[in-house]
Amino acid sequence: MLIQFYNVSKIYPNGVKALNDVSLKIDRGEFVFLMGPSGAGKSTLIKMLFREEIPTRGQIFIASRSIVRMKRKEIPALRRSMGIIFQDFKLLENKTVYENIAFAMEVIGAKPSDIKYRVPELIKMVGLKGKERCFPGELSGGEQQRVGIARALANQPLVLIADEPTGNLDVGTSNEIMELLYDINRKGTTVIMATHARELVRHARKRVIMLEKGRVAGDYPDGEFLA
Amino acid sequence: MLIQFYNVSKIYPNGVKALNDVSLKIDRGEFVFLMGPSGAGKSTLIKMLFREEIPTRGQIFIASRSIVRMKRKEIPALRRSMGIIFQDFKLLENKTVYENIAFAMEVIGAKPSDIKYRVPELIKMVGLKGKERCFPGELSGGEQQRVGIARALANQPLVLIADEPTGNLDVGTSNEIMELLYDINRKGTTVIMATHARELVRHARKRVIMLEKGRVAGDYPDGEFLA
Amino acid sequence: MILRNFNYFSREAFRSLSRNRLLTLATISTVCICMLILGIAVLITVNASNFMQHLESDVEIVAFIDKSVMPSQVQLIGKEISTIQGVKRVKFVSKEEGLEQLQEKMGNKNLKETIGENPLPDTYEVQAENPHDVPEIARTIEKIDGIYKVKYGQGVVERLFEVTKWVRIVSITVIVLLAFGAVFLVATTIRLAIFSRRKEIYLMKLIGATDWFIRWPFFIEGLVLGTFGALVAVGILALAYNSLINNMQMVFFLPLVVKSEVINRLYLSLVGIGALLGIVGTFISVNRFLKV
Amino acid sequence: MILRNFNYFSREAFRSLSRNRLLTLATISTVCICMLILGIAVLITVNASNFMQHLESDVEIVAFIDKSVMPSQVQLIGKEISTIQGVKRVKFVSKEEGLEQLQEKMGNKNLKETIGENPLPDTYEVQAENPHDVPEIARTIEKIDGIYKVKYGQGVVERLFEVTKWVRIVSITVIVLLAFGAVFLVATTIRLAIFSRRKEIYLMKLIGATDWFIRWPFFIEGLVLGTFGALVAVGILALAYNSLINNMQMVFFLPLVVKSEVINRLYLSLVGIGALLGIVGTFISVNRFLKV
Ligand SMILES: Nc1ncnc2c1ncn2[C@@H]1O[C@H](COP(=O)(O)OP(=O)(O)OP(=O)(O)O)[C@@H](O)[C@H]1O
Ligand SMILES: Nc1ncnc2c1ncn2[C@@H]1O[C@H](COP(=O)(O)OP(=O)(O)OP(=O)(O)O)[C@@H](O)[C@H]1O
Ligand SMILES: [Mg+2]
Ligand SMILES: [Mg+2]
Repeated sequence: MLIQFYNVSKIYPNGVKALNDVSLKIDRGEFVFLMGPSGAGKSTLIKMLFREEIPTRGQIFIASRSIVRMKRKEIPALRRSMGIIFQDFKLLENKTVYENIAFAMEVIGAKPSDIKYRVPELIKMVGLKGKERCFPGELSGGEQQRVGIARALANQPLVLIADEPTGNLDVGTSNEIMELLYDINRKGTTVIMATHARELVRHARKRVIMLEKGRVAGDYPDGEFLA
Repeated sequence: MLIQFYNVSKIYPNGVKALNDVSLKIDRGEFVFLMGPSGAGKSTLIKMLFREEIPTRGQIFIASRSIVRMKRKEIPALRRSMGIIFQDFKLLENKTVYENIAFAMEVIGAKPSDIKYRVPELIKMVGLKGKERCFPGELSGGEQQRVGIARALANQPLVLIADEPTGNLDVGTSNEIMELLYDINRKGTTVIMATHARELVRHARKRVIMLEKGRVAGDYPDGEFLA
Repeated sequence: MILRNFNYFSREAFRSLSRNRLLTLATISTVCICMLILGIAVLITVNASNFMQHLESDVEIVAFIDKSVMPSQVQLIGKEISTIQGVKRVKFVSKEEGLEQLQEKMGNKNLKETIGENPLPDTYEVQAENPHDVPEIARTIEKIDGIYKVKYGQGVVERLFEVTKWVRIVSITVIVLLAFGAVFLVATTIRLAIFSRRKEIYLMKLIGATDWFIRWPFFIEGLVLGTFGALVAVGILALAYNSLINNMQMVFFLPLVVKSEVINRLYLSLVGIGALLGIVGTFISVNRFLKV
Repeated sequence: MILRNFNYFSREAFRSLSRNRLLTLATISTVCICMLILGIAVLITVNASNFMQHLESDVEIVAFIDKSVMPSQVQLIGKEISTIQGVKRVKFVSKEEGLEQLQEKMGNKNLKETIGENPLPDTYEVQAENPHDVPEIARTIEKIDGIYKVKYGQGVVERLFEVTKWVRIVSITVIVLLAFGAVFLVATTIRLAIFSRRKEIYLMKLIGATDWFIRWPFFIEGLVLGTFGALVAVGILALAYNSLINNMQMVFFLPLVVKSEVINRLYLSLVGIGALLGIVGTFISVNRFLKV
């Protein structure tokens, strides 16, 4: 799915200008890192992709459909075409690891047999075997993060949005997770990932968009980001 | 304050063995990194220092007082001698940035005049000037983390406990925060910091305790950790 | 497909009921107490109104027959009275019986002897189908030839009707107010329960769940909680009322209402209200948090 | 130091009241509705019991004096009756007055003429201080020489007392039950409100706050919410009851209770209960989450 931002600005109700005239285009199947200092507007930009926030000014198109003018009823379909890894995990506290991941599939109406097959596979992929029956409160920070990752990958989404997905992970686990993301990207999923992990970005040699104070401060094509 | 662990094991109610026979000693004024893969038991070890969790077996002494046998009434005093940065921030959602930091000082009975002087200083130190009146829900991930850091530093604690304090921060901000920690350490505060940021640990040249599957897998004195 | 969803929704609902134990208990007990209060109020009202009917049906008309009227004509008058619309029963009390009643009342054993001639008139005692028609019927009777006076406790009867009217007004007002109160209390509890799960709802929406996908399990929960709470209330009410009936018959001179249609309809209504409250309360509260 | 803390605690409390608007509204309205229900129940009971006192005080004893008794002795008997403990008023009704009353009742204008001699006895009508003493007093009067019979509506009076006794029992039971219900409902709401802030409490404890440091602002909140909710209820109650008093005096023959001591005591109690519920409910609920 093609993602287009045209002169997008976001001013939060309290007056904070989080994004300032951002224009950018992300092609189908791209892998894009979103970087920038804390408070630069990465999460804000990401939240607009799945319409958690609406631009104050400007237009956003996803697969040529305007997100700003989208009707309330169309929003669930938009979100279901995406996999989202949240910066603060956003796990359902009353559901176990298994149920949290299964929920994402239930939402799109997946068959129970598919769920039964897919969820354990995902749990194994993110290295949480044995934790299926744990509640999020019984997991370590990194384990919670990986549940969020597994959930986002569950439906093999067209677009994967990852907000700081490795912030609580050690280098080893982090690399494994990145492999999963590259893998899903190779299969055609567009991946947009906000991160602070320079090392990781440098090795990835993918496109990097730099945000600073709400503006695009740099857009480096594959392999050109070396900072 | 001297911190001693004697053969500490922790088995959570659901049967997970998070720590397994851990013994270690941290001297007054030391700066210690706690490293290890996700789920190794870093947070568990840290939670025992301020008695959020109690060991299943073994003994912990802080300033020669057993934490295990400590009476309920003595716990607040223990916690007030410490500054704690939580992995999941744990900010009061109904309080503004200013109030969150002030709260830590109100808890120890600080004078209002001291609070009025100290809080803006702290806010400036962590780079959140202008965000005083924001609620945590109106902050970016990294900004929330810095509120948590400011709160932990507020009372110039004897022991500073930091669980992954830079997980949501960019390299620049991260380095500034580390400077604050080194600084408070130089003034005599013991600092114990769990982190995944290898780069940062390598540069710090401080003592590193490696945890793996709940066991101490290595204890490297200042400057000897080079992995 | 629909069946699958139904299975899924109810599984979700019951899972959440058992995991949010505090919320479950709070809602059930609130519904239960509200339905108990409502039920007790209705039972009291039903019994009070039953009691008042007894009081009212005691009211009767006494028609005094002129001395000059022939005995044959007296019978005709009786017939005429009994054809009046709304008259239930007509009883002839001859002057002799009247005198005996008076003597009985005075306790004067030789009243009959002391007075020469019986000064009392023959009377008809008339009962109305509906006590409230008594004044109207009395006026009709009064117009009959040969009747020189009609008594039915004028004044007292109006007072009685005034009282029963007010008791009815007050009971209905109280029950309506209580019903509103119950609705409000249950709605508040449900709203608080759902408020404490607002992040869950928010998150579900972010993941792409449709409004109905989120609502259904909540509805089923609301239905279960409301119904169950009301059932507990009805159970308590039925136990208490039955034991009251069993013990009271000896103590209390006036029987409690036992007509099972009335009581059962009350019990059914309470369960119905509970269920409805559970669903509607949930609907309104969930909607508040669906706007994401 | 204590003053400083008090300032801090109340500032915290009011800040939290205004920021947790849903919880504030929910608690206030629950307290308000519960106190309204309780207040209405008490008002109804007070008025019912007032009404029953009227009914009961209508009960009087009629003592029939033997014909053979001399007029001078009749007076002595009257004196004797009035010395009986519990007698409030004694009224002599001569046989002539009695006849007139009978004639009036019969509607027979020439009753006096038709009967030669007046067959009725002289009577004393006796009222008791406390209607419940009537049977006892009647028995005492019966023993007096020259009294051949005593009537006080035996049977009916016992029925009346039975009814009033039951009305009282039912009202007290209902009020006690309602009070329990109100306590429970308010406690549940407070518990839910505090449940949704459990993480806040947990976090405060982790930072090193003592139990009392956390409790105080919650207490003040509970006090404010309870008191305010009850005040609103009392306001509504007072308005409604006063307008009822003003409009009813014309319609209703029996005055509503207006004794301001009774009503004011009720209002004060309601506010007191509200405040107490707010504090105690908070105390119990907060404690549950302090064990960290
Ligand atoms: N809900 C909100 N209301 C008001 N201001 C907000 C809100 N969310 C974010 N902001 C502000 O908008 C700016 C951008 O926030 P954003 O979360 O996009 O930053 P970020 O790039 O994700 O930072 P981080 O790396 O720390 O997560 C920040 O200054 C933040 O304080
Ligand atoms: N409350 C709990 N109940 C049960 N198990 C728990 C609980 N908290 C942690 N665990 C388990 O204990 C182990 C250690 O967890 P801990 O949080 O100490 O890890 P960690 O080293 O901090 O990891 P991370 O780097 O991911 O934060 C993990 O396997 C985790 O699943
Ligand atoms: Mg962010
Ligand atoms: Mg951890």
